[in-house]
Amino acid sequence: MKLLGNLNWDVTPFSDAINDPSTNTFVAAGAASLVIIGAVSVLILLTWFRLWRPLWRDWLTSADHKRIGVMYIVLALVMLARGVAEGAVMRGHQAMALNGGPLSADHFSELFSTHGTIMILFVAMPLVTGLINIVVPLQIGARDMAFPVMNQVSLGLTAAGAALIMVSLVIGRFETGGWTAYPPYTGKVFSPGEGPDYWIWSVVPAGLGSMLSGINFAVTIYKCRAPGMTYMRMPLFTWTALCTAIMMIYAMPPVTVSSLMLALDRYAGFHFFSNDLGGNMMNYANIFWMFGHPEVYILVLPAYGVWSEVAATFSAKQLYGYVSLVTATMSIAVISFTVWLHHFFTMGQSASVNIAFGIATMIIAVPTGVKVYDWMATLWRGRIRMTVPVIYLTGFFILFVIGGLTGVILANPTIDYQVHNTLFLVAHFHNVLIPGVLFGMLAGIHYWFPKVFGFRLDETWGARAAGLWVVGFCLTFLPLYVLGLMGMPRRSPSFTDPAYLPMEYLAAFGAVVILGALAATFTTYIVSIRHRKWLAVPLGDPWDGRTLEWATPAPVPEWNFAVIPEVSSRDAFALEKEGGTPYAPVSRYADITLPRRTTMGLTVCVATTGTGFALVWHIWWLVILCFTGLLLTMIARAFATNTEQIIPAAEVARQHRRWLDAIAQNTGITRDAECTSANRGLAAPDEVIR
Amino acid sequence: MRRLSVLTILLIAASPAFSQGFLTPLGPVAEDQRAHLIRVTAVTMIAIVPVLIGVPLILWRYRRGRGAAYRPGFEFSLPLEITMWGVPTAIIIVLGGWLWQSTHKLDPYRPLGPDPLQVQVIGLNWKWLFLYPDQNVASIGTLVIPEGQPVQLKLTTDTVMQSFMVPALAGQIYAMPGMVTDLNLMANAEGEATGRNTQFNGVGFADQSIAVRAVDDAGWQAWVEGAGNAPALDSASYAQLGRRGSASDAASALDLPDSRMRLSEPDLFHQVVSSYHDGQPIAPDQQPGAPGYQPEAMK
Amino acid sequence: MSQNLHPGLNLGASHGDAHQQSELSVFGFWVFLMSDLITFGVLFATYAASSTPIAMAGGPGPAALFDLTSTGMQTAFLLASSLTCGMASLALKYREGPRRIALWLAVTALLGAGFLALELRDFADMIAKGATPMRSGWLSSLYALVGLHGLHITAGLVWIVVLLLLIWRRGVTDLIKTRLLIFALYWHFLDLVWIGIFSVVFLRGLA
Amino acid sequence: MSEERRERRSYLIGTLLSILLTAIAFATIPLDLPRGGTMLLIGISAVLQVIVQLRFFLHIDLSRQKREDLQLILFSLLLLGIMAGGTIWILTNLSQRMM
Ligand code: HEA
Ligand code: HEA
Ligand code: CUA
Ligand SMILES: [Cu+2]
Repeated sequence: MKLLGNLNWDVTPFSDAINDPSTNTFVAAGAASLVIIGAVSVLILLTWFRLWRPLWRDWLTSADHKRIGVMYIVLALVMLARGVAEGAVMRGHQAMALNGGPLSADHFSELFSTHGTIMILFVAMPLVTGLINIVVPLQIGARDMAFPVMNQVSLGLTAAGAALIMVSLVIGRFETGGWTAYPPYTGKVFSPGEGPDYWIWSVVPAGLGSMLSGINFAVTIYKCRAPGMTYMRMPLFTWTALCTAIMMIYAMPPVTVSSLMLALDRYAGFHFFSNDLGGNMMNYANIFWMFGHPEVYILVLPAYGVWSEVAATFSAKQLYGYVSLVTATMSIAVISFTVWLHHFFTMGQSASVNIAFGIATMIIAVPTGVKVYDWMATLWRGRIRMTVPVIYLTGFFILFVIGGLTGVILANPTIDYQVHNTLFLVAHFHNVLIPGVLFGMLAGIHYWFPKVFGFRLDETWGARAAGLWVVGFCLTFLPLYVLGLMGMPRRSPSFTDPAYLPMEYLAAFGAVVILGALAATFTTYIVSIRHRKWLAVPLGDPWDGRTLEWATPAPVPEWNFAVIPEVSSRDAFALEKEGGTPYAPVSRYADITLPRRTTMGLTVCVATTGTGFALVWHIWWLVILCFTGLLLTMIARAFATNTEQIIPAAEVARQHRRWLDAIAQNTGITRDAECTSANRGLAAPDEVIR
Repeated sequence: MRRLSVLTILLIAASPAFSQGFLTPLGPVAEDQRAHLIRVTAVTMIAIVPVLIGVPLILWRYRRGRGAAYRPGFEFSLPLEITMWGVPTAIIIVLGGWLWQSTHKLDPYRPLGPDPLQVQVIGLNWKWLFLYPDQNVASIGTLVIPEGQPVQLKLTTDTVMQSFMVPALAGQIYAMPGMVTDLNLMANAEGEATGRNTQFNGVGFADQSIAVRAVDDAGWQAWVEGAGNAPALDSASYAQLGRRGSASDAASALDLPDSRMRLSEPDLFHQVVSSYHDGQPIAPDQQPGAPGYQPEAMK
Repeated sequence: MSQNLHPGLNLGASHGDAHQQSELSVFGFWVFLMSDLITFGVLFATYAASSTPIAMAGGPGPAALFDLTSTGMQTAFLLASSLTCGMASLALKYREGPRRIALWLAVTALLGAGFLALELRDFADMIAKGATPMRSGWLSSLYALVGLHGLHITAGLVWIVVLLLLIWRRGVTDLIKTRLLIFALYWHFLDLVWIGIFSVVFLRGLA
Repeated sequence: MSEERRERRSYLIGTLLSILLTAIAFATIPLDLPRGGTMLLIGISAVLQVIVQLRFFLHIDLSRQKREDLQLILFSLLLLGIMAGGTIWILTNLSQRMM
């Protein structure tokens, strides 16, 4: 028996680069070195700045929903850096790919496969999950998630999947059949290597983690709302989070099942999707998209929620059409389970089947349109401040409707027969994913950042970044529509038609602009951290917010609310500020029970990564070891006692009173000074209409 | 309607660049598909253009400090609600109707006329093999069809899933091992076009294109007859085709003067399809297109 | 709110917080079961779509493999275990003291183990007839569906052991009451899935 | 005490009904009815037994306290129906057109 399974030195890109030096192998070796250098320098920096203890105490073992949310977003950022770099490399390669190109076809296919998998499951998904984690308990007046420890475990599972993808850069190769990983191509016969196994064991834990997150969010929103917070008083972001959670609960099982079926085919010789002995590869596409389609709405719904909050806050108005927005959100969530076949209109089923799913797909345009119009009506007759989130909102409006339009075009089987599997489709989904999901998340992060960290983000750099994103996006992806209509297939490592070149050059140039945008985004964070004193908003309400989360100090204490608020209307905080008694003193404080720190999530993360890695390389003893460890951890948790800590009432009172005092001593600012250092997070009433 | 014609003009102006796409169609199916694209785009504009125009206007007019009307409590208006839900619904009803009608009309399984020319298509890694059972002709990587006559393709693969598309003639359809899908198409005029596999299937994916020629009657007869003394496609040469490589790789391996072969086993297509249904497992070295393929005939 | 919020739950009068937490857990577990239901649903649909001669690929079919007597006995075991599991809930609700609860739980576990043993014997018989999961697409989906249910039962057995250990170490605390209640949901749910399996797989296969 | 007896009775009733419905379902096989009829009987008794177990074992009923659980179950069944039904529809349609 081989102790290390299929592992040996030859599986690293370094040995490739030594044995066969070329641009192709150097790019791979360079990427692997970057991962190693990155990991090592993080370790060194942590040691240098003596951050191990705080990292361990305050973050890795914390069960606080805000910190878990932040960790999700940091994970997303790390993965994003890789995803964007891969996108840029792909565009660069394709611009030179007339009859060839610098990278090998194999390498290019690894790139789009990791890029797609990473962007969907390890960038967009953690961004969404992280933001929901941070915001929802605050918006509904809860102390934490319903299941704080499970929350940690979800993060651990997602991180395990991400870790495995990162490992695949250094040890061995990733899968080459795209983020959809269709068999039989990814089956053992056609892909005998470890690639598809890496894909499987990254996707399965991430899927499980998201399913658990969904349960957590849904139960939190169902059961942990503050008194008086009826469903129809919930902020819109919470509504979208609820619908997303429900979709996570029902849409994640299919991908877990289809990936595990693929694993059974590969590892145990089953015949679910094989060519021979009655396998049925069409069922893979079918099950995968039962997850895949709802997945994209899982991503976009919370972004819709961000737009609702941003539009209302920055136009200083009530949200227009609350009931319509809620109805539309729920309809999108439910209908999205009835459309999955539009991803394989061209598989050969009868016209009636295609028609049913095509029309169901188109129907989604109606509620989506209603939402777009509702946000416009919210801005109408408001007093709009052109802050960074509103710049993103503008980009969203203009670009997303184009992406939506091309979605509706794709929903027509007649046309889809022509543009399916072409760059037209690639342009469509980047056109909804980037202006829809990522702009939404960027806007949401800018909006809620001060709540979590106590200081605002720099507006100047923020605006520069936002501008570059919009321009870069247009340059990179609009040309792909043209290429798609010209018939250029997606996933092409090279092409022979010189007519593609102009558009390819344009797109490559756009990718450069996008890299600039990414740099500007990171600069925003660095500049803001440098100027954090100047940007500090400790009083907690920098934007004249309307919902409950703004009625807390910034950063928010671990227990969120000194006393759980009583809610009597929508936009509860805005109403208080208008006529009631915001920041009212509290007469009686009570002890607060919070979950204790725990290493549960971390243990699950390590054990799962180990199991996955061992499975990829067939190191059976390690599989058994890690998996047993995983099981024992869970069983041991059942015996754990003393899982809670108590914050004494006196401590709560002390902090709360100090905050109230600071507010009493501050006069606040009007919205004109919102982006200056005068903004300490207290909103003064606006001047009367001129 | 004006917008529609503007769009058409724009598209036609760009047509040299679109020479291989369905925007310069060579047959009725692609023509209909292009028309449908333009129709759908135009109608959708009713809902989209207001956003494109309205958003900048609103942002400008109601920016803070300009002192335009301010109604912070505006949160509902019945007429507005009815418009917001009504207009998109109406558009979708119209689009849905068209979708219904055009999807039935352009069902790829529907022959485009009586007695279509039969062509069998086998997808291999990384080439397409065309069999003309009635003419006893086989052709690798080149599809020749008579102009003005309906053609019915029957597709399968002898490797992974692929997707066959000739944009200028008709849309794509998947082809899968052990299964048969249909695609009907027709060329209106003589001409040339490119087709390909669009479903990623490995390192040779980009090479898997085909030359399509629609020829007149004389050209067709000549092409068919010319195959009479070409090398024969039998199980031995077919096994060679199953190896990984492009159409030209295969042609040179088999010493072909051009893409044509003589189809000596008219039943080849069905043999390929049923090889996946004989209840026997297919070992990796017997699976055409697999990296370890070692055809028995050549061992 | 009354004590009857969830039958079987008897947390006593003075446990506001515990009650709240237990309601969260129970509801959360319901939601998890619904997610699990989708998992089974996907496998059911796969199985149904694979019940064709093509997917059987010339291998053995239902008539050659299924043994109604065994299926019937498995059904009986599972149903009986549902009843005993219910008795454990009742003991939890109305009796102080752990003995009865532990007893009923142990009986449930034995019945579950009996079910599992029969199922494994059936699998062994099938494999002996050459009907391995590698023989055909249909058999793959059969083993996946039935096997996943069997795995759930196995997990349930481990769970019972953990519960018994907990009761032995700690007595019947509030926390353990909630966990027992959740376990009961799980066990009854598995019985529901089994109804689907014997109807869709075994009876339909022989009809 | 009487409440306990009532609940115990409910478990027993549930078990008896389940046995009955299982027996009906299993009896269809040796009875050798026409295939359609057999399937119908099996289907009906399965659905009934699911309802019986939900009612008597899982204590789901129409009362107010249980409404949330019931709604959850119904919604899940809706999605299950869409997914499983859709899958069967799609795959049978495909295999009819591909052979
Ligand atoms: C969320 C999803 C997402 C995102 C953001 C992107 C971003 C990019 N993608 Fe793509 N892409 C996919 C999802 C995504 N992609 C998928 C699913 C596929 C299909 C894979 C397959 O074929 O299987 C694909 C495939 C794909 C291809 C292959 C096309 C083909 O098949 O031929 C290419 C080629 O160039 C490409 C390019 C790019 C580029 C240049 C970027 C970027 O460079 C664009 C710029 C990046 C952003 C706009 C992100 C901005 C966000 C932030 C900066 C967040 C900051 C975070 C905080 C503040 C916390 N993508
Ligand atoms: C966040 C992600 C996201 C979102 C929101 C959408 C939104 C939509 N998508 Fe997209 N889609 C993807 C991500 C997304 N998609 C991805 C990742 C893929 C490909 C994956 C792969 O293959 O790798 C894909 C693929 C895809 C296909 C498959 C194509 C193919 O493979 O051939 C189709 C086909 O119907 C489709 C349709 C739609 C439609 C109709 C919408 C609608 O929801 C859009 C609705 C919005 C609008 C219409 C605009 C606003 C509305 C108005 C202003 C008012 C009214 C408008 C009308 C009445 C028309 N999408
Ligand atoms: Cu594909 Cu049948
Ligand atoms: Cu979709």
